[in-house]
Amino acid sequence: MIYNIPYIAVVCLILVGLYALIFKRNLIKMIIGVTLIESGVNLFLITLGYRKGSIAPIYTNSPGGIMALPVPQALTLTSIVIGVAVLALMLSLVIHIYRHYGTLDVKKVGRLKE
Amino acid sequence: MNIPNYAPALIVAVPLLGAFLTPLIGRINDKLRNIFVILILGINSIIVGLLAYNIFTKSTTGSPKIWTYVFGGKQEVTSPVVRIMFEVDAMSIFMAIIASILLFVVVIYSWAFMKENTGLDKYYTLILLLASGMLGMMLTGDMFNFFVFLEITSISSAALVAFWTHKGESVEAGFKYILVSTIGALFVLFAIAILYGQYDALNIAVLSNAIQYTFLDKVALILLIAALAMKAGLVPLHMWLPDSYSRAPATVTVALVGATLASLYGVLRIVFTLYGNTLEVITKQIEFLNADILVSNMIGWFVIVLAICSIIVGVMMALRQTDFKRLIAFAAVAEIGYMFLGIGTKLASVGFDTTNSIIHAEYGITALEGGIFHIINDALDVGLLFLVAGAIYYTTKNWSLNEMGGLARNMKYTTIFFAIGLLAVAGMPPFNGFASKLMIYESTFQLNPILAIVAILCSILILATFVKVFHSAFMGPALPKFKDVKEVPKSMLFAMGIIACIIIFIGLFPNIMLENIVRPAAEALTNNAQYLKMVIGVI
Amino acid sequence: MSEMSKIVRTITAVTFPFAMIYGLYVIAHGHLTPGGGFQGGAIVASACAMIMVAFGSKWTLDKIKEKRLSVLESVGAVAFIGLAFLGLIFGGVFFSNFIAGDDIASPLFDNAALGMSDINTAGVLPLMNFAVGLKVIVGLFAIVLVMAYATSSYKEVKK
Amino acid sequence: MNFFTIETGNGFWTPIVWIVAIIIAFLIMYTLRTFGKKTYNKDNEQVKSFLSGNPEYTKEQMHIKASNLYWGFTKSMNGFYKILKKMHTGNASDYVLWFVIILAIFLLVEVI
Repeated sequence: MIYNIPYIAVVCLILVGLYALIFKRNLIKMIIGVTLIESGVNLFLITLGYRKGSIAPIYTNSPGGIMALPVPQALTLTSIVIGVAVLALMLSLVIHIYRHYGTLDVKKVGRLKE
Repeated sequence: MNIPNYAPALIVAVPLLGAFLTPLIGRINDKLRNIFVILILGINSIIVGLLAYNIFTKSTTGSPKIWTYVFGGKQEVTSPVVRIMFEVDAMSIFMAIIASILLFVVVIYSWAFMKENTGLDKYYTLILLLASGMLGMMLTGDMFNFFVFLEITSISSAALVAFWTHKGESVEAGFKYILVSTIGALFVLFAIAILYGQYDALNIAVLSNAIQYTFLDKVALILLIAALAMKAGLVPLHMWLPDSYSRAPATVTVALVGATLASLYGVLRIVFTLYGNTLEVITKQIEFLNADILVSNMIGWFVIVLAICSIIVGVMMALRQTDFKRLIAFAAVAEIGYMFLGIGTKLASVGFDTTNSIIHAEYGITALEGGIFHIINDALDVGLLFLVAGAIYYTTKNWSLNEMGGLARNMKYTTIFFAIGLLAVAGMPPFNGFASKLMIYESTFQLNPILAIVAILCSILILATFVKVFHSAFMGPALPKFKDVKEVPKSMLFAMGIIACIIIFIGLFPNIMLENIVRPAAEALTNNAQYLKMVIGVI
Repeated sequence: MSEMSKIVRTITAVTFPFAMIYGLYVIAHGHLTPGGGFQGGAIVASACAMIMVAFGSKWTLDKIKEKRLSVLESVGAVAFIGLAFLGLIFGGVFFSNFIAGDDIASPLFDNAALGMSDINTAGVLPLMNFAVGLKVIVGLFAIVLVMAYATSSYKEVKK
Repeated sequence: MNFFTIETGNGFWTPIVWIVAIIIAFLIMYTLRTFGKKTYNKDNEQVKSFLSGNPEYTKEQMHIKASNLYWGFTKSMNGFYKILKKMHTGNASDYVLWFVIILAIFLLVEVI
């Protein structure tokens, strides 16, 4: 049971992120929602590679024993790098939106409709 | 050096190298930079062409070819589980041809269209990054790689959508686009993680061979299809599409059409290759119908319903728009519906015969061929229309159709190109849109006549929509405010001319296209056993 | 962003080299220990961001030209892709590790007891880490700098 | 090899037939045109529109604007357009909401 806690946390993080995206009206809070979903997915990837009592996958001077799977960690790192780029782009767009519209309310920002 | 052997890597690497060299060259001279970018994409198109020639000319045994390329190691594949591989079959290279045509046209068109903007170094860098992301999505054989290229595509295209930062609406459209595509991409990554956790593999062929269709696989399939359909712009997930298409520069919009179609390719790859072995084998009992139904039928009908929704909503919304580019964008939503209709019909056409064994109806293959054929036709037609819209923006500095009129008097060639695009996108014979739409109509008619009737009616409404545009923008009395309007520069005309020529060529010789390129692509998708055999040696 | 108090500035000036060296260490040991170009680059970039917070974005922009940052970023990226292309030319495969295995035994680092006397233990990997590190340092710092400048100039316009 | 004809399972499509038809239509049009009066003069009163003596409108007023075209069609489909208008709110949160809804429906279809 105790090893299922990370998976429960993953689902919670993703649901909280979706909640923030759908019900929060501030654009910055929506971006926080996106990062929450991202951390949930990253946590899921990391958890997949972990085994009970495993050590970090460094071969040099390793004490032996089972190691955590390094592939999900590499995947997570890539996903984090992408996440940084997305976050930077989103925030800079929000700065521009605030300059033009003078508001961060998602309902007032939605001028393109129909 | 034997170029086709290295082509899969070069197709992605050459634009990437070009992207990072562009700002360095841009410091020397602007013209030099433009020539450099055109050269890079030209070289890339030639490499794509070489690879395509090698793939489409069948080997001596007559079996379709699949090109594999392993990064950073020896070419002999011993265990594809831990390698990053590119697996290029006829379908991938078919999409790559479309993408390279669109991108090449875009950079030629940009020469004059974007001339008055500042920060063009970054613009060209992003265009080239978008190119490498799109082509990577199409050629990769690794699920995680697919996610990475998806994100590269969405980041660079969102930055391009918001390129005119002095316009509030452009920035808003860019924000919406990056929000939606990030959510989609994150759910794609989640699905990939589910698959990886179960089968310990990321390679598409290995996964396809191992997949069992457990409950988690179902969840992964749903996440993948929904997320990629959102990126492809299927109703009701299409709302970002008119926003970002209409407020981006016209060149960017044409490149975005390619990016959207790359997501569509993702749907095809996942449904027919990744889950190709399982969807048609597993049946399920429906209690109240008291019948066995194939899983692929369920997904097929779901896709068909959404596709019909896209066609109707896209057309009806397009009919009442007064914004030139927004109108074309809604028509593009409808066109995407036609492609999904073909795909859905193929999935729904699998059934049982009297001895209770699974059979593939022949019209299913026709539907898939029509859908795939429609991908290239839609890319060219909608691309041409967007370029015309850009040309009109270039001269009138306006997007609203209410402000236009009588432009045909001053812009003869643009008018001709618009007429070609209009007839082609509405599926009027003898242009290319008709051939593919006819295949879709005929095959869906055999599945369910109502679907075909709706599709034909909406195609007529598309014609009505564009006739409205033609009248209000090009016809009518010569307005005094457009007295001094001149024809657009030659580079823009040349770019539009390239697409128009290809449209007419495909329209007049549809069978050349169908026999040599579309049919192998459809065969590569449906013949999953061949794919597995060629990539990992499993029969 | 305006500059902060003298205490903050002094502390920043003292801690900056340590953060910098730690980040560069993470980059240089990327192929041996956890970390690598991106992680080390992020550490160095955050050290630079610390400078910017303490001394103000105006001051930092006076010292560093934004154009130069973008050129350095392109150089990092070109170096990375160029190394991959060199792998294609010398190793026969894109991204292949074409200088791995050719051990350059160095008398300077002759630490034979640990069995790690070779400089070249990972071929192109450290070089790629350097390229990525350069790109990440410059790229992240440029993002932070531009954002800080954009938001601060907005406030001044409002006033 | 057959360049033109597409076989679609039950039917076929040949662009050549269509082109021949277009050429014939053009020929008919041309012959009809040659029957016209050769002495037509462009530079006289005949080309002016007859408005019963009313003053001619300005060019802007004469041009039918895009929003006025298909007025009847949109009016008659008003009920449908109301639904579509409600769908397209332009609110970024709703875009994500639609995604979640489709995900949920798809899950129900697939799992049950």
